[in-house]
Amino acid sequence: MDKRKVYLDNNSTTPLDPRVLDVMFPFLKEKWGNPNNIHVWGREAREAVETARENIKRMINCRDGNVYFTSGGTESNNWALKGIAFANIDKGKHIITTKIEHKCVLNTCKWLEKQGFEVTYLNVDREGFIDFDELEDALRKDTILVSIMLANNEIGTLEPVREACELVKDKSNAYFHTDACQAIGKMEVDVESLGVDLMTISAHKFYGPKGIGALFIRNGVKIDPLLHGGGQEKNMRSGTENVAGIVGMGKAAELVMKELDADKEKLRRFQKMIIEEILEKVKRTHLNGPSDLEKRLPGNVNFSVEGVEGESIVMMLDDYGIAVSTGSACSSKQLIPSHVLMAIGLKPEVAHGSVRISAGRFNTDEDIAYFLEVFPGVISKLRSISPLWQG
Amino acid sequence: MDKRKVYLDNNSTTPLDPRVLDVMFPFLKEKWGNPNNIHVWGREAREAVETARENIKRMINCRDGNVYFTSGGTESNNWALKGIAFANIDKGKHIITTKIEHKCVLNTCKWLEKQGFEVTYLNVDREGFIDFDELEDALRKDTILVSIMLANNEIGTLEPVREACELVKDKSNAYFHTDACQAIGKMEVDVESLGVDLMTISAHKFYGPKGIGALFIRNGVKIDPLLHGGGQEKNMRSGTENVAGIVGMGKAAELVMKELDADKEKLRRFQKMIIEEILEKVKRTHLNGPSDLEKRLPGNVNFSVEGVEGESIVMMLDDYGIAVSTGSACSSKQLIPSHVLMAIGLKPEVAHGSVRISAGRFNTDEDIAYFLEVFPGVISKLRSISPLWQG
Amino acid sequence: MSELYSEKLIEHFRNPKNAGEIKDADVRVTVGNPVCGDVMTFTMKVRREKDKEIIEDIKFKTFGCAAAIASSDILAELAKGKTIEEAKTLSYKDIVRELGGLPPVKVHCTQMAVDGLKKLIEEYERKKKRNHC
Amino acid sequence: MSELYSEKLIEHFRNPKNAGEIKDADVRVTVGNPVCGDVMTFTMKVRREKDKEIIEDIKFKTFGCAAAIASSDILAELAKGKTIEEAKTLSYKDIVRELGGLPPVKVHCTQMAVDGLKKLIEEYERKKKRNHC
Ligand SMILES: Cc1ncc(COP(=O)(O)O)c(C=O)c1O
Ligand SMILES: Cc1ncc(COP(=O)(O)O)c(C=O)c1O
Repeated sequence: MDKRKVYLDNNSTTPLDPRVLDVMFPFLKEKWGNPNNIHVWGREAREAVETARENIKRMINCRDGNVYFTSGGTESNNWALKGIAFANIDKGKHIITTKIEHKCVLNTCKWLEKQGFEVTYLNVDREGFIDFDELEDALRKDTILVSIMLANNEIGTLEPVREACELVKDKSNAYFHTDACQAIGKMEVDVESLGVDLMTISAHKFYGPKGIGALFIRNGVKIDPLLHGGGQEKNMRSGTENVAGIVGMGKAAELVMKELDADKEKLRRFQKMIIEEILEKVKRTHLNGPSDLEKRLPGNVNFSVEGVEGESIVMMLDDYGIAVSTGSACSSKQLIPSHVLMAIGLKPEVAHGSVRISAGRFNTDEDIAYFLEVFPGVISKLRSISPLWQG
Repeated sequence: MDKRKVYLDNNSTTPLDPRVLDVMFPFLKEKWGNPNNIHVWGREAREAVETARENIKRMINCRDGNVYFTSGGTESNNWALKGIAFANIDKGKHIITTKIEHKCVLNTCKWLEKQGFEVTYLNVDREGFIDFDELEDALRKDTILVSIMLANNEIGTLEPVREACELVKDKSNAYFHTDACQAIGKMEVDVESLGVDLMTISAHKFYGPKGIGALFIRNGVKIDPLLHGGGQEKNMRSGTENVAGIVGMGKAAELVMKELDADKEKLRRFQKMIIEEILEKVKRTHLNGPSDLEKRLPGNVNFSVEGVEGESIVMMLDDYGIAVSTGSACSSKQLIPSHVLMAIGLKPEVAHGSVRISAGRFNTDEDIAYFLEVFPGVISKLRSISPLWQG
Repeated sequence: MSELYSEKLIEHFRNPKNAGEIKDADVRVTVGNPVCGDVMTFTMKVRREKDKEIIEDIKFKTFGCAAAIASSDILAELAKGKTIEEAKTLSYKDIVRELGGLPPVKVHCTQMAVDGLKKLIEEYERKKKRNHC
Repeated sequence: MSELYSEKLIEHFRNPKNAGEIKDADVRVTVGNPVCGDVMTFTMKVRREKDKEIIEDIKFKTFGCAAAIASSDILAELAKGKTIEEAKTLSYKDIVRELGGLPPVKVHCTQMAVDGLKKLIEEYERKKKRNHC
């Protein structure tokens, strides 16, 4: 008997849409040419790559710039930060970001600090929002880049990027970068209305393949490549193109353009059901991130459950075929609570009990019902063997 | 009627082996989990990634180090050079490489020079070989890295990496890196016998997918990551793993271990046939690269054909369904002759007439016969409209 | 060493046999700290047989990851039936072996369980001495 | 602008109609340089009709990439039948248009063909003047 399987970890990675696989397949099977070649194998690959690029540009309404393919969100973020930093040293060495960025932004900043750059990490409030006054105060003459994410991957906070970008443009000459990995596919993302100079995209967060992403760069932005070499991607990002991945990402973008409205409505509905029912049924459980769902990434839910540790929740749900995530991660000495949960002011012991439930395009009403049925029992069981729980 | 298609551009990219696609397919269709997750979707992905890694380690006889997955040869080379450079500044800022490395090594070096590093570019002789005396003279107290490729991608020169590495280890404290992109799958590559500290691999050169590669790093080597972030690949290379790509690369490695001997024998045979027959049939045509085939990458052939330009040869062969490459590349002002052909001392006008023919696993005797039948006529036709040819 | 949890670990985590509290325990100890993410409490009952002191039962309650819970359970299983002197020789390696390997980042969980046992025994011997005096 | 060669360009490259030399040409010129990778020679025959000078034929020989060869062929085609005065107004844009677009890095090839035509006309007019004197 096959166990029921319910995947609610779409903020971690999304299933590959079967329609995406269909268009990728020929580029793995017979059209494996290198787009840099001028013979027919190369030309058919080149055409496919450029068609995909056009789809992605359309999805984000890119009119004054280009998108360059990378190996994913991590590379795009590393590129944006290091590329701007090294290319604009003459203008300054100060960067501003937030305390709740993805590790690939934060650890890149840490490395840049070792190279002599200075980084300001903005605080966030209890729901994860930055403060405009603090941002304005942080801006300096030598600020070359501000990087603020569009949607937080753990607690779903939608940062006011458009307003932040306006403020930065108004008060400084810094470039503005946003990490839109989580937002794409779950809400409208329009680089013209946001006004950003650079934006990171990752295909496997919107039903495309893993190992492929892109960086949007506005015309006129001064940036060094991160990968130097043969001159692919107009000399901005070298390396033989991952053609099948690019084609898949292009198709995924096309599907987002078609289906975003329906997807979004569904994710909002599931999100609301989960939040309302769990908060009611499982006592001493708290919602992390915005409670106003209009300011929260559709489909994302994050709870702190008192008395139990997050990984144990994940592992116990796994026994029921349900996939979710936790912000609690083991290091070699101790459990490290999520830096995001710490930044919104949770106590470590509460942060340890966090669990993220994230719905996606392929979830059904039955999936949510099954989750809601199983979850309370799992928490009871874990609390019954917890020394921190006096039921 | 389908036109006959003969792909002889395997040094540019290789066909994806159908057996590789077979094992990748499930990781695109249903096993799309993120290997960083502890639930069952994550665990099945993690297992597949680690199995692939073991295959790759076995293929290169990695016993004292690890291989880390990257997005391809370009990233691995960028990582090796920049990672060593930034991590070892305290020991020195001098790097040695050769004039015939792939652009992703040379352009990375150019960028490092802008950051204050000093690079020595070794000369090569008319067949593309480095000179040991020149290497020894170039070594300095502050040399931190020597990077010399195993097999040149244009003219097939097999550099004496083992001996060069021995010399470097003997006379200095520098790390030794080799770019083995072209060698893997076409000849034995053993990091223990070579003695290198770092080695670059790219899957799409040995019948694996594009957009995936690896860097071998020996234990104890001090290197910075190039992509910082979530801590994947033991914190050496962050980013959600390209699981399907990794699985494909692992399978490709397995096939290399099984079939290398047969592949190599065949490539040597085809290589010999092409060289002998064309040199005889097409007058004023010259072989570039080593004439001793034992010192040449199996399957690689490179000719300079007097009186005609390389791209026009490629395009005319394309009309016959034959794919080859040229070292001649158009820039916005003029044709740029290959830096490799210039380094071996060709005159620009001769370098412009270069064509690379590279056989691979899937070529047949019929393919080679067809090529040999078509090629002389194509050259005659182009020479007949060339002002530089007085037939 | 494996990067993944073994089946055995997962089984001990999902269906621990020694979870709970011994009501009439001889000793009760707590190790770890909620701030660091792992807390284990152990209760132990000892019986005397001739001149031997045998661990009759150990139960645990654990707040922590799957490895921490499984380690607690395995520890109890390994210690039960052993004499106090025998139990003193148990090391985290015995737990790792019993679990059939463990991701390196999780080894500290087994150490914490062993620390719990050590503390149980110390506490037991301290009490015994007090009672003797 | 397209990143790829158009079908039209490829057709002109593969089956150029104007390749070769006019044996009894009025003028013959060479542009480009083998070191830079493109050399084009053109021969041209002009006929007088009333007071007009009409380009009766142009042929080329080209060493260069497909774009250079196709551009030479198109140039000849565009110039043929035009008067010298009309031919003077031809620009590289006409060739690009006729080819149905061109990768940006190849635009210099069309310019070289136009330079060839310019040189043909200059040479023709220089000769004419000399003959008149
Ligand atoms: C907000 C955010 N940024 C960046 C990344 C990294 O993207 P990738 O996994 O494609 O490297 C992720 C997901 O992992 C993410 O959620
Ligand atoms: C010798 C050599 N090094 C590096 C590369 C770059 O590898 P990739 O195309 O995977 O980035 C190539 C091929 O493109 C190569 O031939």
